[in-house]
Amino acid sequence: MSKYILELKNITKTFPGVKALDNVNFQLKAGEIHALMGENGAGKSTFIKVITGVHQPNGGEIYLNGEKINIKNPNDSKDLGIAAIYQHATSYPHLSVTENIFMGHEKIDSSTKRILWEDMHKAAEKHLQELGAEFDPRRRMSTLSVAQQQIVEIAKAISTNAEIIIMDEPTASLTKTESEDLYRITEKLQKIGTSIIFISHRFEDMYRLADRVTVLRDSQYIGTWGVNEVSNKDLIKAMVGREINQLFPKTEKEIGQEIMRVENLNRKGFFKDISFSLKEGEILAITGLVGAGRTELCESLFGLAEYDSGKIYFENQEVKINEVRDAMKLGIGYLPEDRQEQGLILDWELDKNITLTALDKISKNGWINRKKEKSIAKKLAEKVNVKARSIFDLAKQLSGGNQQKVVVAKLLTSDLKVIILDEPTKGVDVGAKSQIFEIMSDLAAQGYAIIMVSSEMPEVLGMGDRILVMRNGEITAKMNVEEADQEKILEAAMKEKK
Amino acid sequence: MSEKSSENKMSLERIQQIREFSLIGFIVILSIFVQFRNSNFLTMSNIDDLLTNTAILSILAVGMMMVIITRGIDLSIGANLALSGMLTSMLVARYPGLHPIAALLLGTLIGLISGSIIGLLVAKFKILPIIATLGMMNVFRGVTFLISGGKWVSAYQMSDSFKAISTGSIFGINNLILIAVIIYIVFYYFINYTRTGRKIYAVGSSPDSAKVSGIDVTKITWMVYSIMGSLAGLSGVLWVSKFASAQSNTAAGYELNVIAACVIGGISIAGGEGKVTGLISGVLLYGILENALPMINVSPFWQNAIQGAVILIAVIVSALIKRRIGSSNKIRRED
Amino acid sequence: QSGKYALVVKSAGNPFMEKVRDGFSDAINEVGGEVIYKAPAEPTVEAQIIMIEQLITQRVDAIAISANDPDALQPALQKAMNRGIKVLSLDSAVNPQSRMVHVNQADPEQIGRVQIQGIAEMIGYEGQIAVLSATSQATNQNLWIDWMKKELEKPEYDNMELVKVAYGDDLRDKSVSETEALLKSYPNLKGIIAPTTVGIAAAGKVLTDRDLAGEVYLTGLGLPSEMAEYIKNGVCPWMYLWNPIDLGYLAGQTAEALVKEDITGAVGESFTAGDLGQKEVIKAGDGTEIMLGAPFKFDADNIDEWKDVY
Amino acid sequence: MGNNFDNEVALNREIRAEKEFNLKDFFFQWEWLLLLIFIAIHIMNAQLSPYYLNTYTLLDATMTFLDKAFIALSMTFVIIFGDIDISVGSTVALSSVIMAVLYNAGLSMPLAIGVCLLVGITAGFINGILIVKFKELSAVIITLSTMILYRGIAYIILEDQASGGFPMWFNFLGWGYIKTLIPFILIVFVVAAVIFYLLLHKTTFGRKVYAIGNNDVASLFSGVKVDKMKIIVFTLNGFMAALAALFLTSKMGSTRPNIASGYELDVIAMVVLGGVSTSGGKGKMIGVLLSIFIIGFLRYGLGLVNVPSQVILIIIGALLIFSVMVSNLLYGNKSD
Ligand SMILES: Nc1ncnc2c1ncn2[C@@H]1O[C@H](COP(=O)(O)OP(=O)(O)OP(=O)(O)O)[C@@H](O)[C@H]1O
Ligand SMILES: Nc1ncnc2c1ncn2[C@@H]1O[C@H](COP(=O)(O)OP(=O)(O)OP(=O)(O)O)[C@@H](O)[C@H]1O
Ligand SMILES: [Mg+2]
Ligand SMILES: [Mg+2]
Repeated sequence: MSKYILELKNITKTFPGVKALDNVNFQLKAGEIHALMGENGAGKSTFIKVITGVHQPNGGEIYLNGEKINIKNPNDSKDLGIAAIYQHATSYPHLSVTENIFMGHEKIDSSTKRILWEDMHKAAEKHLQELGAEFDPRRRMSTLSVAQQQIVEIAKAISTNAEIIIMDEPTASLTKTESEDLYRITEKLQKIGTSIIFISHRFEDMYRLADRVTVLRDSQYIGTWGVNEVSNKDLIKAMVGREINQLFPKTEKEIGQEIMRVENLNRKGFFKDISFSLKEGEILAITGLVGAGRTELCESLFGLAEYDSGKIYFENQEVKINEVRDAMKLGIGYLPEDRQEQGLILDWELDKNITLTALDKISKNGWINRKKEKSIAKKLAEKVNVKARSIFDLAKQLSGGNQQKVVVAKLLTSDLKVIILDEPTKGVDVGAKSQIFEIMSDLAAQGYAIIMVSSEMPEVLGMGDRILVMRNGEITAKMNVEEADQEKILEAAMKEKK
Repeated sequence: MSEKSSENKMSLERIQQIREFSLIGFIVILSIFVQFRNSNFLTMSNIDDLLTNTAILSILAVGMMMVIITRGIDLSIGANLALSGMLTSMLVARYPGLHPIAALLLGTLIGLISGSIIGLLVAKFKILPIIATLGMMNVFRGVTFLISGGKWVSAYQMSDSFKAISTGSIFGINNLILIAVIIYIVFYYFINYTRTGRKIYAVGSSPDSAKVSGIDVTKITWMVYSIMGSLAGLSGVLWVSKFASAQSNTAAGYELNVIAACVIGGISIAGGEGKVTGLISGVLLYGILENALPMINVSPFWQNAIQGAVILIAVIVSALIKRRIGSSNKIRRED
Repeated sequence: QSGKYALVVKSAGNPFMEKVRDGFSDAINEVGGEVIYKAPAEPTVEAQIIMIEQLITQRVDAIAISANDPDALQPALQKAMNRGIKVLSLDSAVNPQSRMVHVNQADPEQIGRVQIQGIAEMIGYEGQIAVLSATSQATNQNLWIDWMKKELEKPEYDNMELVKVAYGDDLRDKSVSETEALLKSYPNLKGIIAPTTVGIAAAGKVLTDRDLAGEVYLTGLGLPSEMAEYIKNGVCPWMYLWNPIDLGYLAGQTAEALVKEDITGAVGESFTAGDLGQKEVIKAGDGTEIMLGAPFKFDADNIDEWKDVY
Repeated sequence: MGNNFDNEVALNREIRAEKEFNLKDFFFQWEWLLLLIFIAIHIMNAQLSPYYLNTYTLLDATMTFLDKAFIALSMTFVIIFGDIDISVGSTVALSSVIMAVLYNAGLSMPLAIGVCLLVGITAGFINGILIVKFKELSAVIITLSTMILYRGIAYIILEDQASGGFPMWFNFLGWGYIKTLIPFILIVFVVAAVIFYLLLHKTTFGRKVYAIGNNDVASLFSGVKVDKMKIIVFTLNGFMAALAALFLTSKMGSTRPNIASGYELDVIAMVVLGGVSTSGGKGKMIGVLLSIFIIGFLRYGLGLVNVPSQVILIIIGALLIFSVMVSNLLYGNKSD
């Protein structure tokens, strides 16, 4: 009857003080893959939560197969054949993978209502295999890596046999190869008739998968295009509202003296024999597949986890980094991988978040000077260009990209020499990404040495001066950016040893 | 690859099993030690006493386990138990003909009502469990004082059939043990093999996730406190029947014993974690301590300290074992 | 002449104390005074201190207290006495510095000795006996147990042996497991003395459940209502307690006498305690007391008339 | 945030750094509600008892609850961590018993007091170390064990005995007045309250406590020494318990192993009614102070008109629930 399987008209959703969706329209054709794009905070996640019944819209209508429907809670949408993979993991860390996949729609014996565990484990194993994952479904969710957890989320959506699957930034924590797996699965789903809404900040994803793309900006519907009908430049302009000339703004700079040197660093079970050196003004990109041990390396460099053996030299002096304070005293800053869990105190105002790393600076004999605190916070928030009303906004009110900028601002409170950035652009929109890169280049030009962990090839090639590739806890290649290309890096990242 | 996955397969279940084994090992060592000091310890009759005396604690512990899994706590169970025990026994004193089953149901019902009030406060009004149950503990206790008017209900006022609830036996097994076993079987099945049971874990493991995946967190929370209340009510009847006396300060502070048994049994206060099998060993260890200390002639002044030390050692040892397994598991992943 | 007379007891919800209160009220009502009854929810001395402060603020004329600790109330009660309030203790005494006089339900020596005499008679002066007490730091109980031990030194008890003093902490569950442990650890046990109401009832229950009537005997101090069942079924042929109504009445009369300044609590004084007749202040340790009388013996013949009273 | 941003000039946007005064936000605070309850209780008490509204009575009343209140000050820090310490009652008993025993063994009183405080510090320090070393165990279970253990040690030391006979001047702590009017304990408490207020709200120490309570991982990543902070706070809590022990012991003139039982729940109730959430990260010292005086005066006032203690129990329980319920309804539950 209708040519759209799902249609939303004039959806409006306000949160106290925030209008997250303003008269948004959207149409999903049966069997298509539809990309939803837009800046951080544009309202994408809110939009899908309206579809799945997590949020109730303040106005507007939803039609499924031409019929007006009313989705009051997540169960309704599940019953209607809609499944979603949310942006922030919705897993149960204490439970097994199987249970995470089947929670709420467990396989039960039709007469006794008894849960059939063995059947479920088998089915889960099958779903995981389809996704190219090798881990056992009896494992506890919390023992999985971020990427593995993401795969479980996907398996969860598939297991409901939904007609419409919504994926909110599923590739954000995946590397290239894993993303490929995901593409394959998505296409397979499309082939059997599933309609898919796909949210991503990666253009790559969109071009590879989507048939059509809808853009939201500042809570408003901007437009829908066929992916092949619209130019990259126009799309960016639609999303950001301005033109971005340079995504990787590498400025001229001077690479100075060696500031840090790592020799044969080992941590049993995580990484071994890591050696590299780092110079002032240099951006050292560390890449590799998920699970290569990059985060663990960073954590040891920052004193969060002890290394077993090896040496670290800082300004040609051997140093021992036992705890975070040691690293901070040396002038090392760390931007963690998970900004919500590790980087921010979500219930706090921006100013307190920003100054948490620099309490010594805003206090005298332990007494906090609020005036000084506010002025430092304001200065830094403006420096990284956070989109906020005031420094008293709560961190949790910001969108992902802006939250990331606040974490960057936290780093800048200290007198740093070395900055370690772990996946700094994960889940960050193009606009914010370019700003973060701009800040990075700026810092490098000012003489800061930067270690950037990233799984994104263009980023690594675009921003890095030198590139380290890790595989299974070891460095498998070191190269200058001039001599690097995608193939070389991939080969080193996937090289089978033994 | 298959080798790797079979190794991984062990991780979740293995950790918990080994933890339980370590606790059981601890129990065995303790038992042997006590047996050495008093040869009456491992006799049938003493084991029977031990189980009978632990039955009520164990029933309460099942309820508490579910509450704790949802990240809650219930400090009101002692007061709830006293209230339903008192009301039921006052009724029994007035109507001696009351059938024991009716008394049990009545006590359970009173407990259910009390528990569902707490559930309402926690689930609907979002009052933190520790506050809601602390407040209601006072209220229940006060109400019990008031309705009893400071009087106790004594053995001679209770009908024989009522007292027989806890002294009687079927197939030579004391009713209390039997009731506890039935409750354990029912809840083992409920927790592990029904959807509602699994939702308890989901709510405790991540309330936010539960909410977005359509689990009615409010309902589950409410249910859990209502079950806890019902079990406390049932225990109230069993208690007054067992001791043939109802006082208004019955079981004061008993909630701490129950919580202690739960945590020894590996129920994590942070929620989401805990198994019935683990709980059984926790309850057993607690019961043995209560039973054994009087039997080995330690000075009464030492009993507290020994009990505290044993609990501390038990939880620390099991934490260390868990940690050991956890870390070797991680290293194993490397190759 | 009216006045405010306060009665502070160990804790709320204790039937014995409710009857003391009745007797106390009777005495005070005779002179048209006002009775203030205070019972803390938990039997702690901290709560009693607060209550005493509140009574001082209310400017009562007399405070009669059954103390949760003999010494810890001293500063509070001395403050009360400094403000002109007459202070006496009953049931469970405070130390002599904290009171003007103590109303003693029965002589501790007598209580201790009579229980040994009772159990000896029951078991035929031969065999092992044990004591099941309240908490290990209950002063009353400890004093009685000391007198029990002294009584046992007499030659007629040569064939009796006190094997253990166990503590049930006045908790039902603990008292039960302690009793069970006694029975198991001492299979030849002949008698149990439980000088505490919760303990004796718990022991009575255990002996009843195990059908040990006639094999292991029980006596001690208990509430008639709690013990009626076990006295009638023979587990506890008899036991002792004093009359709480009389105790309360005597305390009330004493309080009045103090307030009227008929007595000051010095040795040798005497006054008319209403229905109880002439009473004399006698020396007790460093302090003084007024004695109610001998403990009352409850047995199968008289228990029915008492079980509904308290 | 809406549409009021012009994206063309989005770069280097100005971010405000002055707080707008918002009347609604200002009055919409839990502490105001507490203040209302506080006033209501005084009005009620004054209506009920002719003895109540009187400087002496009011000042004297504070003597009845301030000993526990000392612990509430430091317990506030513990609960802001999202932890809990239920061993404080036992710590009071243990430090008091050791002090008394040592004094009676010939130690001078000032030294015995020093030892008392040291015992409290040690007990708290042990709690802290265990909590930091065994993170998987949660503070509840650890302090539950030490609660039983510490009291157990007190029993081993003093068995069924009381110990006392302190010098006269020691009496002053619990019973003394300054200028025959103001209780000494009140003055000490006010000083302590000011110190704790400043510590929590004006120093980096307090800031770090809040940070850890909100997100300990992020705090660690930001260079806060989480473990050290926890040990310090638990040690402080032990110290405050020992301080309370001094006042309580003085009040009783002697001590026993069973004193201060049930203190932990009273203290936790004070802190929680004060608006400090047991899930951590939230709460103000002012709220705790108000709640200390609310509960204290309510208890005292009802006791003054001889309301049976079981009824007081019900009232306190209902007040606890009612006030939290009102705050949830008024201010909404943050997590929802
Ligand atoms: N529960 C909530 N309460 C209040 N405001 C909210 C809530 N959820 C989202 N918002 C606000 O709504 C707006 C849209 O947020 P949303 O998460 O939908 O953005 P998004 O497009 O998914 O961004 P990103 O790409 O960073 O994920 C933001 O300003 C956000 O702060
Ligand atoms: N849940 C886990 N259980 C056991 N070991 C793990 C776990 N997660 C990570 N590891 C170990 O740590 C190593 C690195 O994992 P991690 O995924 O954090 O690496 P990474 O290179 O930082 O990847 P990412 O791209 O996700 O940041 C793994 O090879 C593995 O040995
Ligand atoms: Mg989003
Ligand atoms: Mg990583």
